[in-house]
Amino acid sequence: MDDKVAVIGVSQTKYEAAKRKQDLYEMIFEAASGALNDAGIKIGDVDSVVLAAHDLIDGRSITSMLTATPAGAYRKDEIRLGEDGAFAVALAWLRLLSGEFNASLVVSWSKLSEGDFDVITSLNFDPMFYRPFGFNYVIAHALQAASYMSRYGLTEAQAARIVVKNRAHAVNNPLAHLQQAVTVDDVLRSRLLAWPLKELDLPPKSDGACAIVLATEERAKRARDGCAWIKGVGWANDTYYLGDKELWELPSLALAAKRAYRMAGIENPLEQLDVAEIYDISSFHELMEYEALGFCKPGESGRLVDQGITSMKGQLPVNPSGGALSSHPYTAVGLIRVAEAALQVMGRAEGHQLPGVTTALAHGASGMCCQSSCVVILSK
Amino acid sequence: MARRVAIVGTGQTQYTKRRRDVSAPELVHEAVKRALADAELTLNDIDAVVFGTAPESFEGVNCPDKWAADGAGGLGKAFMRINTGGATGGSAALAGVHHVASGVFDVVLVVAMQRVGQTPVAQRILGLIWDPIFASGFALNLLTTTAMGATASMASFGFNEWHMAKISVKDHLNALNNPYAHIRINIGIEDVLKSPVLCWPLKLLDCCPSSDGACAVIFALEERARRITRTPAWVIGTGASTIVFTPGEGSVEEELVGIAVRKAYKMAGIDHPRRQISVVEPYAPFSNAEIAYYLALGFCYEPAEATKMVEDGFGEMTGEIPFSPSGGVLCSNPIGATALVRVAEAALQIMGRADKRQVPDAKVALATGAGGSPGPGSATFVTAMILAKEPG
Amino acid sequence: MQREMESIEKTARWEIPYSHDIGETASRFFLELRDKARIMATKCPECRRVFLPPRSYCERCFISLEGHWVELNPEGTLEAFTIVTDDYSFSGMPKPPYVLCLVKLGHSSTCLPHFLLGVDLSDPRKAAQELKIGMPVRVVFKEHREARIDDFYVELVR
Amino acid sequence: MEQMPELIQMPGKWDLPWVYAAGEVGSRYIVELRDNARIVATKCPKCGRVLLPPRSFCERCFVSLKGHWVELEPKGTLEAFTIVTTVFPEQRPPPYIIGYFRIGGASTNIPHFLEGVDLSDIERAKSEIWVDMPVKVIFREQRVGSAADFYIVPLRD
Repeated sequence: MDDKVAVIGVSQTKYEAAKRKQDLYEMIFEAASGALNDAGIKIGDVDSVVLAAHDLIDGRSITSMLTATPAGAYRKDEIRLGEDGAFAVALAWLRLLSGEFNASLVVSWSKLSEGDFDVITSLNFDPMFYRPFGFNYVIAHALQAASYMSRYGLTEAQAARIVVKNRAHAVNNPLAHLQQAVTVDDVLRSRLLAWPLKELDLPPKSDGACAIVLATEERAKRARDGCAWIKGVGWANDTYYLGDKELWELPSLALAAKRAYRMAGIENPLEQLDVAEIYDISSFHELMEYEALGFCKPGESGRLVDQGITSMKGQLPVNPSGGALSSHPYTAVGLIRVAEAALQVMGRAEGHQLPGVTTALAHGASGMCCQSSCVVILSK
Repeated sequence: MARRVAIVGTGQTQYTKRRRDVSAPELVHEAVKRALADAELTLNDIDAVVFGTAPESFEGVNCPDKWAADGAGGLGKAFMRINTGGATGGSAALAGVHHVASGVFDVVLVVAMQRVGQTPVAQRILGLIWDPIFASGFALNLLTTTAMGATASMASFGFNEWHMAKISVKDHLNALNNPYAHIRINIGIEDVLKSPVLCWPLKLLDCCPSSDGACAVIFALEERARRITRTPAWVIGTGASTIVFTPGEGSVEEELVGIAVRKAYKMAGIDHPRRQISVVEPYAPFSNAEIAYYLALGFCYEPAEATKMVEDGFGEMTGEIPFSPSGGVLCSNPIGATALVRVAEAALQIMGRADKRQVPDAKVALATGAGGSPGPGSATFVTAMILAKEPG
Repeated sequence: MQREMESIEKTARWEIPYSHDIGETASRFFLELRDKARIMATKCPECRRVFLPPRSYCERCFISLEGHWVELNPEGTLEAFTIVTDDYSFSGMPKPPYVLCLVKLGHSSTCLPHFLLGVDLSDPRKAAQELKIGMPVRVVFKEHREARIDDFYVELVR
Repeated sequence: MEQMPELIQMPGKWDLPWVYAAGEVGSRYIVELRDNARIVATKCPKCGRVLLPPRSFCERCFVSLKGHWVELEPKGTLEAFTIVTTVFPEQRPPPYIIGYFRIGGASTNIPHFLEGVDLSDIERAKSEIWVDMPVKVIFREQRVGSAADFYIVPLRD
């Protein structure tokens, strides 16, 4: 998949708790029109629009009926996924490779201030066997985190160090929702929600939108501010019932990474990747993801974080933007990871730019407990 | 398209008011198993799965795709969920084509499912699709909105309730030949005209039912397709478009359907649709819709001509270009799957396997999908896919 | 319009009732539970895995499991747990703190979620340290059963 | 375990609260309506279309419309309609008329009920309303900050 499709423009809104001055549509328009500006192209140059949005997150029963046009879909060949935003990148990439399209907007958003996230995510669980027990985003991921902890003897303090790292990174990202650094103690002392997850182990609830422009080779080579080539994409789905899984593993991510790595020719990710932007569903999940992504062997993530290997100055910095633990417009998270990875590759991440980035990884996840994962590898 | 793609198998469930004997994942599984059997493939042959389902508020489970993924054969596969309202099945089919045409996947399963019987207030849910601030409180739902569109097109096309009834009678007659159809009743024009008025001019028999059902379609790369079946249905044209209008905003049907269909025609090399297309499976959930299609699909040039074509029986099984040999959306409507059913039925026509509803010598078939609904700032989605006996 | 415009909001509530069709396989499970106080699972004749909740198909072998029922011993092991300490105000939920767990019953290959009773939760963090994966648990059937998953409860075997 | 004695339905319920933000543009529309009994819309500086309800962007030209306000005359035409004769849950009892209206020369239509038509005889009512019929906006005395702070009636000479 060498140099066929590239990210040529990126735009994000500020992430914050509640955008009252913007309705959902204006927030989306800000990101979509911003991405076109960033790419130096006009809406007329776009022939594909791929969106990722969830009806229940948006509080609109077929949300794209109302949100497609602020995302640039008027009279375009547009499609909407009910997945995390990274999957929209995957589909846009397929569409561009098919030869039918030249330039695609990819847009995703959430305005979590408009609904009740805990109740909404409780409805992801089947009504017979799981919903009677009140599972939701927090509780399901707590169950998974606890299972991982007990499997490998990890400590809550090690997970807390992920929060400390990502929140410290967010200080340098002016778009981040939470921009205050925290300490291990802050995390450990924050309110216990569902053991072992405390308030600061989990992402905030954010409003925000992200858009990128993907283009085929010919157009990408003319891009004004450089581009980030897509070198590999992989996505995979795991089983639904939590009780069917080895909860301490993330098989969908391991499979997705394997596929993306094979395509991109990556054999040793820790050596070959310069930066990773991954969906830190919780602090514990970032650790689990290191293992699924092959940054270390199963159970060794604690060492990675203890040695600072994934901090800004480490061998493989993870989430220099601050990650989802700092900004969490739910559906858009994976697209933001792709956007941030692209910015790193293009050398345009400003305050949180890493030196000499050639190859970057981005990860998004859909469903509860990482049921589906998508991995995108970008390169100079 | 960078690579040739064909449909090599389809599977449908019996469409019915309510499937009490299966859960949502089991209903999906039923269609997938049938499609695999139809193509004589196993799950190991499938490289990726595209899943379609429309508003989760029908099922009562958020992200029902994740629940049903196991039944769809999605374990460990590349899997994604598409939702474009009523166009979902059509959009999912296009995504399936792009999966294969990209060169990344060889054989891709597309499956769409809907159950509408899980809540007694489906129509109220359909009232929640418009803008919550500016369009709520005015009793907007799909019936009222379609009825308003119908009065507007009656004014521009010059058709009346009799013309709508004639379309309905034709679709119901066709459905008698389709074992999967939900509504299988023999009716006459008087029956339609005398059925209860819901929102004038729409009467009960002008309207689609809500159905439970699932449909699966398998797409394959040329080399694989030729090995799987002797009668692949080649995808020769695709298109989609999203437009915004409010009811009464002029002759929008043409623009609405036109952009997607014209793109598909261009790709397929169709410049005389009336001569080149053998059969159409349109997304026409209300009896007024087919009349507008005659114009939008380029089968005539004036609105008044379309009305005349209804009188001449243009879309009947014995007419010039049969519309909805399956009985169409008027007789089976598993919402998020409906547009994929159009693709599956069009494929059956091309593969020569539509049994009693087969159009003789069908060479080129058009399937459309439509989702969303007009309203303030509100988008409508249209999909089009052209299938043919020859790869083109 | 120079002055700061007030921000208008509109509140709404979606209250939607459902009657979920759970299908023949799950119905069979719940009827056996209600009428005979038995926990039934399905078993894949190919890969031999035993599914609880029961499935009508094996998602790996992709074959029907119709008729392949096995009864499970109502005892098992604790496989995963969390202690919920925040109040999510779901209707019908116990007041926090409570233990939510995955248990493996009988010879099942998969786990079932349930509340875990019989744990001292006066100090949730301490309770978390004392609970160990692999601890034995047992099913206690309620007297009055309504064909629901909470027709029984799960408790630690002391 | 041979026959299936009964199929179970599991009851469920969604109860989802929402707080939708109207944003600056939507808020201004509502506030003008409520406080000044005025209907305002946004106008695209590029294509000249007037959008009602006002939007913060033009979906065709893809430019921001913030600050591009126009006031509309409170009268217009009926562009599409239906007479509802069936009961929809949580809606008013039938019969009633819903229409799409073009107000004050806007380029888009808004949904509303058409009041002031005698519906005691539906057949007669059908002949008394038509596409393009002139209508006028009547502002309610008590305005609460909602899109229904006015109603629409036929404009009779």
